[in-house]
Amino acid sequence: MKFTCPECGAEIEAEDVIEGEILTCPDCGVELEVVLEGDSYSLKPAEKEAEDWGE
Amino acid sequence: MTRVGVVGASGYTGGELLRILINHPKVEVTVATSREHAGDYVYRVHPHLRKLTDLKFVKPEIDLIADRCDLVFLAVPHGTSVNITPKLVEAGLKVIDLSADFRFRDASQYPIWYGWEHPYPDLLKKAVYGLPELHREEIKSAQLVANPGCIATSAILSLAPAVKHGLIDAEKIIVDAKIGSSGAGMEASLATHHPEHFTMVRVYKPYGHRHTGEIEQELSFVSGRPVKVAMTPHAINIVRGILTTAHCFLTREVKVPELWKNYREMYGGEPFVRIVREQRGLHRLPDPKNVVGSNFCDVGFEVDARCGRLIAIGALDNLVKGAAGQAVQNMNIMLGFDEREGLQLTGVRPV
Amino acid sequence: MTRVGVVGASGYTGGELLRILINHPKVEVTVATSREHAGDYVYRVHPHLRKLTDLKFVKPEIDLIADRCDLVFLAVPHGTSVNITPKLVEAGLKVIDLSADFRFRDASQYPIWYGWEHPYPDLLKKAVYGLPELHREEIKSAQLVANPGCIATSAILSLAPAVKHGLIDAEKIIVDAKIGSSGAGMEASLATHHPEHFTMVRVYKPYGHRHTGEIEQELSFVSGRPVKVAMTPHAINIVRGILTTAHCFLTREVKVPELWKNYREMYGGEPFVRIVREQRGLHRLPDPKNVVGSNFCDVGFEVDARCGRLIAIGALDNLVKGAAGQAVQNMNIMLGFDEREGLQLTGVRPV
Repeated sequence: MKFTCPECGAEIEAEDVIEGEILTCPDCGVELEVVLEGDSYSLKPAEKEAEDWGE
Repeated sequence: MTRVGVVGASGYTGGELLRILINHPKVEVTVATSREHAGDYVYRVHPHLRKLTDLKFVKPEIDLIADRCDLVFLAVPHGTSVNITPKLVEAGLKVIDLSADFRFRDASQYPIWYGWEHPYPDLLKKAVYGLPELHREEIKSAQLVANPGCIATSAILSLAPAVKHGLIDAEKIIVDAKIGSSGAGMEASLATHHPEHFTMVRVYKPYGHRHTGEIEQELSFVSGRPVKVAMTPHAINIVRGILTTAHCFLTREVKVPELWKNYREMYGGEPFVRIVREQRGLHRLPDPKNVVGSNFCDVGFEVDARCGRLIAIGALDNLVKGAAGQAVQNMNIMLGFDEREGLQLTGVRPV
Repeated sequence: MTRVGVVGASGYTGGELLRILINHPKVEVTVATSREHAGDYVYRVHPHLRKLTDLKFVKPEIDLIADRCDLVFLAVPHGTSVNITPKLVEAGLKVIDLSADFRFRDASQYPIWYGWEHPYPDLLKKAVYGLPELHREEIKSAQLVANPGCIATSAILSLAPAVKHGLIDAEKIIVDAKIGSSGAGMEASLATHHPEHFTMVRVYKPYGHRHTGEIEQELSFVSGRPVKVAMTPHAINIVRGILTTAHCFLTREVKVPELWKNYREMYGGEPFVRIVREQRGLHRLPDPKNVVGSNFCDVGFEVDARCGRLIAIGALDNLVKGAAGQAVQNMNIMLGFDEREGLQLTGVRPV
């Protein structure tokens, strides 16, 4: 299955995803939750933890 | 095997050329010149090359170079190359000049940025600016390639997509550059004296640095309209590495996905440019620490909507993508090799 | 292609293993484990590997590792490997353990140097100390190789020729070691906190450092008689690199040519040991700056006749010949490849 990252437009390939699964975008690293609408899957940004610059 | 030579092989750039070329499967280094070290093994000056090559330095003589080489890299100071390059070109060699002597398209730029009249304006017209991401086709058929400056490479690559799509005010581009000490070469001075340099954050040439002219030339080429750049370099406490932080003013509201599209369109297929803009962790934006020893230029961007500002960031290793690596990339293009040949250099981290 | 795995791939040593292995023509990295980063691309933790691999971390599960790998590197802390290694060996895998858990031949050493009883003394007997220059034949047929410590590697290699020929008092060997910060791994502490570490020259564990036991074990093996070593490490202001300065007392008058003969006899044919003792210039004796990023250990020596002292010096990159590079060298030997396969890493200088 092919998805497009809502944040940066990168192409994300993922076989047999399941609802609620978290995918990370290869280009921008945003965490995306697999959402099932009707019979088609789509991605929406998973809720972000607090601003973390690694400090 | 193509026979290649390095003129001025005893400096840091010369050493980096040797380091890359001795592992390049398609070329053989037949000549490495150094007036001062002629007759010595190269590893006497570049100890990391011991046991990897038994090449010796020779005196720089045009006939010897022309006789033993098909292609020559010039790693000599600005103002010296202009005396050698014409003879090598005349002798039919392909030349990649790492000095600034043939970088400008327009000879009138030399009095402005270098304070001298260019003695070979006609040869200058034949020279191609060696930034593959912008001039790949011209480089293929070029006999003389002028390798870009290190700061210029980082600034141009990080800004080109934004300039190309007219997203920023082309008259107000600020580039704040941070530079490692190896860019100044092997000649010692008080400024590079360890007790002085060690924890220094020193602004030098706050305006009018030579690379500014190149950045303007290439961004104007990308945008099709004149571009003005205000650049200030700082010497900081690293040896290899350049970080350029460009502060620009957006001409309209721009969202991050649009920037991704523009940057990916220009660099998605490029072997040596990586787009780095991450959501989490320590390594979100380009940082020279992540490219040291490799031929990558990492570019990244951020939108400061409150100030209508685009922040475009570039990071590279001034000796590799900023000099020797880019020169070998140009060589690969000129000789029809795969552009990544001999450049599969992973960054070495942490150092 | 041989399938290899890295257990504990998110640390500096794990990252260095990945950096070398992804460019190794004869192997394919099928598993890189990290409990904390499972599911993430490895370049999120090792940004220099972006665009060079799209490998992801997976959770460390024995069955998965055994199923997907023929050979496994363990880059986990001391005391953790001892729980994993036996199961992997049982599953029939070849294992290269970079921790200290299987380095000693004699189980009774563990209470002395590590303060715990070794739970698998029988497996310990089957393990081979992974220093190719001394144990190449045994490594060829080994299933479990214990990769040496970084300080130990430099001290052993720089002293072995002198010890082998009985030139020095085997009871009074002083090793004064200078160490880079990357040896301490990725875990932050006050000691590695930048404002503390930055210009530090800090003696730590002035005596009883764990690597001392290994140095004694191996030098006794070389000399055939028990050897006693007094080692003091210092944390200094570099990231990669180890310099060991051994001060020893000569048993008789020894001239430099004799030392050259002994060192060349032992290392002349070695691919990764270079003898460095020059008469002129800046680079006369080994210096970690000249090996960073490469798998070389440079060894050198000097005679202080007035004090009847031999000074034996070793320099290496603690992450390469001191860890990941040596581990890959051992892998090449175990799998019958050319020992230099994937290890033609030129040092990166200056950094």
